[in-house]
Amino acid sequence: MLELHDGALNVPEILTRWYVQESASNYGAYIPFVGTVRDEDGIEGLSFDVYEPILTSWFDAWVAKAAPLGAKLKMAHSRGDVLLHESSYIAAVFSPKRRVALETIDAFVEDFKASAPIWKYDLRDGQRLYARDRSTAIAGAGLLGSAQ
Amino acid sequence: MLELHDGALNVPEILTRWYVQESASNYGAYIPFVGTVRDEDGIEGLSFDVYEPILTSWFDAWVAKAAPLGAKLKMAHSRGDVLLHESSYIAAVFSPKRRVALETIDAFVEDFKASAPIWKYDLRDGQRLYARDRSTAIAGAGLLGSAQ
Amino acid sequence: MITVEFLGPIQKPILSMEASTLRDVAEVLRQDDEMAQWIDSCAVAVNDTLVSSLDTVLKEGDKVSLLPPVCGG
Amino acid sequence: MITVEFLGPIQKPILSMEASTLRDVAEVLRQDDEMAQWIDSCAVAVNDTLVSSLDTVLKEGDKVSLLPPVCGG
Repeated sequence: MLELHDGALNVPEILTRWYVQESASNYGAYIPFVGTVRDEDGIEGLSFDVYEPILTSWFDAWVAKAAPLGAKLKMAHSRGDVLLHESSYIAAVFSPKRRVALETIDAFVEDFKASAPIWKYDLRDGQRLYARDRSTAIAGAGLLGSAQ
Repeated sequence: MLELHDGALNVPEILTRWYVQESASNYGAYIPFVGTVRDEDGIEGLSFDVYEPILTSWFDAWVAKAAPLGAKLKMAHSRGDVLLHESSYIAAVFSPKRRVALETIDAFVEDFKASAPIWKYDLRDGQRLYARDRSTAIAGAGLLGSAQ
Repeated sequence: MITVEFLGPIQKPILSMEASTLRDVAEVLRQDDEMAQWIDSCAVAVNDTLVSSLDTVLKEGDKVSLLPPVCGG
Repeated sequence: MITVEFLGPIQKPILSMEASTLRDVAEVLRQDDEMAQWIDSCAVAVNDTLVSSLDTVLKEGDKVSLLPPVCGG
């Protein structure tokens, strides 16, 4: 399940809803990762653009990769503005066993940071400034500039 | 913070309370690990004995180890009976950065399984049977049997 | 005709052009001064699937998307 | 006198004995048939701190605890 929300995530509602949804699924481990906007470098908050078609196919590929391990993935992300100390991201894994859960949440979150088509902006003085220096080129980027 | 509860944990309450407690602490990542009793091998549930003095010193040592990384740890565990699909264990890490959070939750949960003075019993036919085959001798065990 | 769209922070309206492979798109965009700061760091999707070859064949109505460096979370 | 307590699944009441080091405790427990199944898998704490040497010195009132294999979670 992939959810996009306008503005900050309601973390207690989402963590609880997912826990209850899987309460009879016989998973032994549930690990959510919650990402929260830090007060740093004088920003007022962050803002996000999400490109949903590719995010969905990226997420679906992860669901397919986790299934043979017996693991289930869920994810929620914000669109638009998220202020300081509000949360913009939850990724979660459910699995029968803890090793699979611990390894999957790590790999899933890291690949999310490297690959998910979401762009982050700093909010400063009412402006929305692309956080280029903290952004990562997607694997294979530069194709159009290369002299093949 | 280390909490011991009689019977199953109220997971939504605990996950929410911890999230709210740290909502102004400027952590960027919150990762709880929730352990739930699986329906397997015909058990009716699990039951736990906890030896609190050594559990507390084990936990305090982890808090001290996490502090220089900027990470904060919390843990809740059940005493007594926990039925199928109920949860008995939550470990959580808060940290400014995701790598520290992901690595710390993994190491914390694994060391918990290997070292925390908690004993697990299967509930079957109203009996409480020590789960010896799933238990791990604490590092250094066997001292009294060794011929030093 | 195919369309080229620019995602996230790239402030550029959708382009329409004739192109039979992604190489044709690359040739146009390399001439575009606005794209100079982006072209080496963008990933490319055709109809919402990431692609890795300039020889990718394009047909009438295809959508090419340029994805600049990402930072979700 | 020191006391020896058995934690978790070891169904054995607290013992009291004279002992000047953990080696003295080991000698007593090795004679105890009830302990045969446990002694090689138990960790040992003195006053709630895990110890790793039989030469650990014990003094009047010390508490020795035996911790069988654990499984929290």
